[in-house]
Amino acid sequence: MNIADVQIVSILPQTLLLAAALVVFLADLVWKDRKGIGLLALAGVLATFVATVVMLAGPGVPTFQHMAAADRFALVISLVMSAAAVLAVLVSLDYIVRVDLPAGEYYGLLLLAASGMMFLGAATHLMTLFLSLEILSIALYALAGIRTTDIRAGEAALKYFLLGAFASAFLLYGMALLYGATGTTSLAGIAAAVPSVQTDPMLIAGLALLLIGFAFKVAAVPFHMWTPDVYQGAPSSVTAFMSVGAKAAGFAALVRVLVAVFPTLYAWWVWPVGVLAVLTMTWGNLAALAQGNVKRMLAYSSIAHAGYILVGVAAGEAGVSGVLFYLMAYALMNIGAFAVLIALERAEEDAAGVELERMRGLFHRRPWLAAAMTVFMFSLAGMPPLAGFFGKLYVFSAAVRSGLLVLAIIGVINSVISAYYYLRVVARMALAAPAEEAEPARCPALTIGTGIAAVGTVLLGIYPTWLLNLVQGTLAVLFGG
Amino acid sequence: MLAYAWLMLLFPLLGVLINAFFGRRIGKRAVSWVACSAIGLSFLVALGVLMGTAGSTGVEQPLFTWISAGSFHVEFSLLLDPLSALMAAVVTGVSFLIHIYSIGYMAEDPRYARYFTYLNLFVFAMLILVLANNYLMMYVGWEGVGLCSYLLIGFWFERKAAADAGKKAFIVNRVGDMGFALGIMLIFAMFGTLQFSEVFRRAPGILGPAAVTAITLLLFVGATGKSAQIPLYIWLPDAMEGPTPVSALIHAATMVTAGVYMVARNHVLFDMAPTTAAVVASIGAATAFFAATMALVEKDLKRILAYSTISQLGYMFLAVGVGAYAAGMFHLTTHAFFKALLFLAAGSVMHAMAGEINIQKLGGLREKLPRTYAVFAVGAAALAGVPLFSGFFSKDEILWRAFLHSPVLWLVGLGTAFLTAVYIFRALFVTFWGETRAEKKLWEHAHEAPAVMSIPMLILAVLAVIGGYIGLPRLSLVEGYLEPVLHAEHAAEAGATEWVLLAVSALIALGGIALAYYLYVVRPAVPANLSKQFAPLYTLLSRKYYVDEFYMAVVVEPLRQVGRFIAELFDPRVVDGAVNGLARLAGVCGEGLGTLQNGRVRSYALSILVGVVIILGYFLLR
Amino acid sequence: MDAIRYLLILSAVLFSIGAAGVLIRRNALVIFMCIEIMLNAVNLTFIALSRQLQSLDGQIFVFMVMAVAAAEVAIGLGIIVSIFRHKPTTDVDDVSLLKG
Amino acid sequence: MTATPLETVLFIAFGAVAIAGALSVILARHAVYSALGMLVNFVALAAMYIMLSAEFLGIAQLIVYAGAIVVLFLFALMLIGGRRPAEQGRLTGGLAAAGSALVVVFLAEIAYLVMRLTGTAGAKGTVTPDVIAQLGHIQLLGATLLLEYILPFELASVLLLVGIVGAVMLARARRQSRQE
Repeated sequence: MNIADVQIVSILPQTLLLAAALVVFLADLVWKDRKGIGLLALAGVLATFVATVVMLAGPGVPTFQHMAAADRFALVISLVMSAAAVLAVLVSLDYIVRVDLPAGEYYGLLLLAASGMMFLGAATHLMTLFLSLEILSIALYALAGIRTTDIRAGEAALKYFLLGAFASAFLLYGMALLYGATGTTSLAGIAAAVPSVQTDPMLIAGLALLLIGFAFKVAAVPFHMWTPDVYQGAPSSVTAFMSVGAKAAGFAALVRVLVAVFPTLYAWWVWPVGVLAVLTMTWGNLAALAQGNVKRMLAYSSIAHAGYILVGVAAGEAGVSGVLFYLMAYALMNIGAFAVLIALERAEEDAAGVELERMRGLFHRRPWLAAAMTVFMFSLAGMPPLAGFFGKLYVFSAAVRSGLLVLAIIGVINSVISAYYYLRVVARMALAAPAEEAEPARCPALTIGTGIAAVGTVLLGIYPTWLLNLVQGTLAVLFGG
Repeated sequence: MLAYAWLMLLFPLLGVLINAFFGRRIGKRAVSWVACSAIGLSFLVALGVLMGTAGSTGVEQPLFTWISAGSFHVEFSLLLDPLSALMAAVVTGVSFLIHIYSIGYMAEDPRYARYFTYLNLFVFAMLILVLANNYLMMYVGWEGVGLCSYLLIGFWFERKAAADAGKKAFIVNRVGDMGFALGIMLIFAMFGTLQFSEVFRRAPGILGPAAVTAITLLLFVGATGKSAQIPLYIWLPDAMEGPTPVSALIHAATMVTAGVYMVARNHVLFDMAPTTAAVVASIGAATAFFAATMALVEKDLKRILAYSTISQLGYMFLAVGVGAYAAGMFHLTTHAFFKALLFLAAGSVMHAMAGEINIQKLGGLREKLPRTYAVFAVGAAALAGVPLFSGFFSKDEILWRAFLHSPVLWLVGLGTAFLTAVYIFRALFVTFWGETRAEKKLWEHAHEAPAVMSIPMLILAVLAVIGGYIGLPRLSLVEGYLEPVLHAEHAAEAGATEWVLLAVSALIALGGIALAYYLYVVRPAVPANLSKQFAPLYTLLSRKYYVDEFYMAVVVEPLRQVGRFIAELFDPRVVDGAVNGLARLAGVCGEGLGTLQNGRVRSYALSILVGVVIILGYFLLR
Repeated sequence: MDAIRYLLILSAVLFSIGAAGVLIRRNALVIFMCIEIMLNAVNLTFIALSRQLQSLDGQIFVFMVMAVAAAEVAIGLGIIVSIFRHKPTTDVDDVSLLKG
Repeated sequence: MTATPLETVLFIAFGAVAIAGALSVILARHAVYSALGMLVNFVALAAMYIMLSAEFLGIAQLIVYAGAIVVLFLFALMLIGGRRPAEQGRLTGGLAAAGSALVVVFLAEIAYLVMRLTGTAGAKGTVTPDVIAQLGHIQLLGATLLLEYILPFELASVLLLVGIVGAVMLARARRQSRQE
């Protein structure tokens, strides 16, 4: 193992993001135009998106020693991340001017967080895994608190930070135990050693703590308690990005560790993951029912969606493609929903999110915006033929195929419950508008972002084949084999 | 003609797109032309297909590959066989007439274009459901009609009742869809494909008795949601909040029959599962009877028809439950004619009386609305099963097959037939006969509907009369037509018994009408006295057996409470209280509990630690 | 008891003390110190295991953890200072506007 | 891993000091004492690292943790905590009790794990203390870090960048740009 094993192309998307972040930081020093800096960031994420697509089409699996690999799994995660980042930058362009956020730091940290997420998806070594997780976490802690004029943003950042650091201590402990049990920190090495040590308590405990660490990142019950507060307190564009990005990154790591490294211990981890899935979707949905604030409702709904995805994780190898598909679908529909909230949000009063009552009459004032929101809500509720429906279909039918019928049943029941609160938003939009209501923001970038998300949500539903082909059999090449 | 079957889907889709994007610009006239001609053309294609598929066991016509990824392969293709062709023809035909009717009925509505967009979208979704060659496509259509139903029931969403009814329909339907979705997933897990032909071909080899019972039961749960059977029928009466043509189209003639169609489509599986078939037949019979009793005391004309729809759907499930799929489809067809007719006539009454729909505030309308009265009477006769009207033949076919299967089911069916005759003629007599009880101003303004509304009614009236002859017991056009698909076993020629039963049901129908005549025309005071004498029963019926209240108390409220509880659980006081309670219980810490303040971040960390300890413990002790 | 078990138990004890501190202290700074104690406990595990396994991986990991700790401290103190500007408190119980 | 009696005594002594330091972090009345307890803990650990033939990390521990991080904490304490010396109610009731109980269970779980350990099963590497002594710890670590672990090394630098930018952004007093 030496420097010659480095195929630098393997970390091309991440490097592009890092470079873009540096450009943004430098530009911020000399240039006070916040939109211009946003456009720079947009160029960066678009370049990353293109690079990812090109690499997906390319042959072979470039690796960076045994630290990271640009296998299909990693590239699909990169695709989700760069799509999420493109949308997040689009919805931010106008928003950060409106709520007065510092552009350089905002976009720079966003890009750095995105690169951390992509590294996490590509990591094939515990050390890369840990460091990229910390990059994305620390960047998100800072982004959550970026609205320093609002104490609630500070509170969100503090809660996220303290609990995140607490959870990552457990994760790190798990890594230490895995190292102790197998004598190596590379995932391939651990995977090779697992059959010979099988039920060594140190290995088992390491696996358990790793599961816990990632469960925190994806906001699984009972490690989810930070989620609603942080999502509500952070600026909406940040929430949009982190609800999608951090979740996808967490799931990427979880799937890679559980499914690729510990397949022989499937019987051990399937039930904890299954129970987490049940708790997570049920808790998230029930709590979302009671919310009067749409942003907070979406926070609980994101917990519920983590539960659905966990059903796919519990399905093991059969569920991997479903999980990836779901993550892409979720990225589109959730950022889309937040984009609509951003359009509605007024700078001062709505720092903690838009109340349900504010949705009133949107169909009359901005029919297209309301139509897009309807698409997102129906997709989140799992209506065919939208992206969310297929996501659920794939993860649940994977669970059925793996003999986890109970999980699928509970999942489907949950998605029925969820229809109730998503529908409430749609119904509210159809009511007559109160007269004194302020006009929702109009901004080309925001419109484009919402439009892309809506069209994507519909397209993934009526023609899912291309993405399905992409996510099929990603596991076969997990270690560049 | 079969090669052009895809046009059937294309026309409504074009209608949707044109009206959605340009509807507000091109004016009402153009909107109606677009919408109606889309469905009309679609109907013509459907007729061609109906003729083209006669005698064929079905052709699959692939349009494009929808999903193809690894082993998961779903074609978007049309399954054209007698069953789907008949259904498509009924759907497009009835829809076409209702589209025409809507031109008049919705003429004043400000959201005219949107209405027709939804209507076309509905037909499109319904055709996808009907023409699907695989479960996934069927499910998409299935949810699609549910969505359109939501949009159309809540069309006048300014009215809270309408918005609520839309929501209720959607959620209740989703409960049923949940069963359907799980059934589909099970099928996919066992077969690896979702294509009907493959599944049916391999079913006998793959499915054991338990598996086939599970799958069919799940599919039937889906059917109970869409087709408003016990226990999921509660959405349909409320769905009458939508515009009346919508009630006619969706909640009588087409969408609600999707469940029956789905069971018939899956008859191979249902034939393999006698337990499920028995459940289907019993639920069908029970629903038929139960809904008819509620219709007896209802005062809202449209709701009477809604209960009647539920009841008639019960008949259809009774039919498919006893294996008489062709009879079920036959009744589905005749019911589509006469129920659409009854709804349109009710709409015509509303149109004349400024929206008044309470039959106790109507009366005597036969002199003001003679045409409406006539067509309503035809529809009522068909529904009641008066001999020589269409409903007579189809209902009798079902009763006859039920009798062969189980006399108990037959008795329930017969009782329902009697109640049906009573309640529908009660509606007829109270609305159209006697002295008017309407407000004077309304009465004076009452007028017949324009031609655009009455012509569709007349056509439907004709169909409601003659529709039955296509399925005469001896002629059996429907059964023969569907034979290649459904392989209907020909019931033994029973001769005398069959004729006796025919006579019995005819007498029952006429007896019911006579009773209604006695109660509501000859001695109108009797019903009021009866309802006083049997007050508890009357209340029970008029409150619809308190089922809505039951669901509210047992399902909806607890869920909401749990949600609220979870949200509040981490309110500092509650956490503190709970934790303190635990601590006191454990006797760990006995002092200073009262003065403590709660730290939220720390209670979150506590929750993390709980998870850590449990998961780590599980892994170590396993 | 051989040395590795002793060291593993020692680090587990330190880790647990840190975790307990997170739960019982209300001062955000002290909670944060407790998290640092937890990280250090893991570091000790890594170095003990590294010695036992005769591999350098564990030590490199510790090196990385130090970098992570440094970055975390920077951000964490930044957040605490930024909240302090609105509300002169370091008590985490005083910071609970978001709930429900 | 065998240890001489002297080493054993030293291990136990440093271990005791580390535990004492950690305990004083969570029990000290004043946050400044907590910080000092943390310092004690860090120094004891540094000593143990050196005894475990990780000299470089021992030194780094002293510089990074005992030096920079503790100082940062003290600095922050002086900046914001100075006015409120005592934290009211250190051990706060039910939550603390429940938390401590859970922590004890967690510790028991790990202890159970360690007791059931049959000796780490992973293949032993070649980096024995003798090798380290021969080649020098810093050289060995440096070479590994920059050849084998170049990617994590770079990631660590990105991480520090994130930390710097984030901290500066959060801690600087923001002018309201609206008022400019």
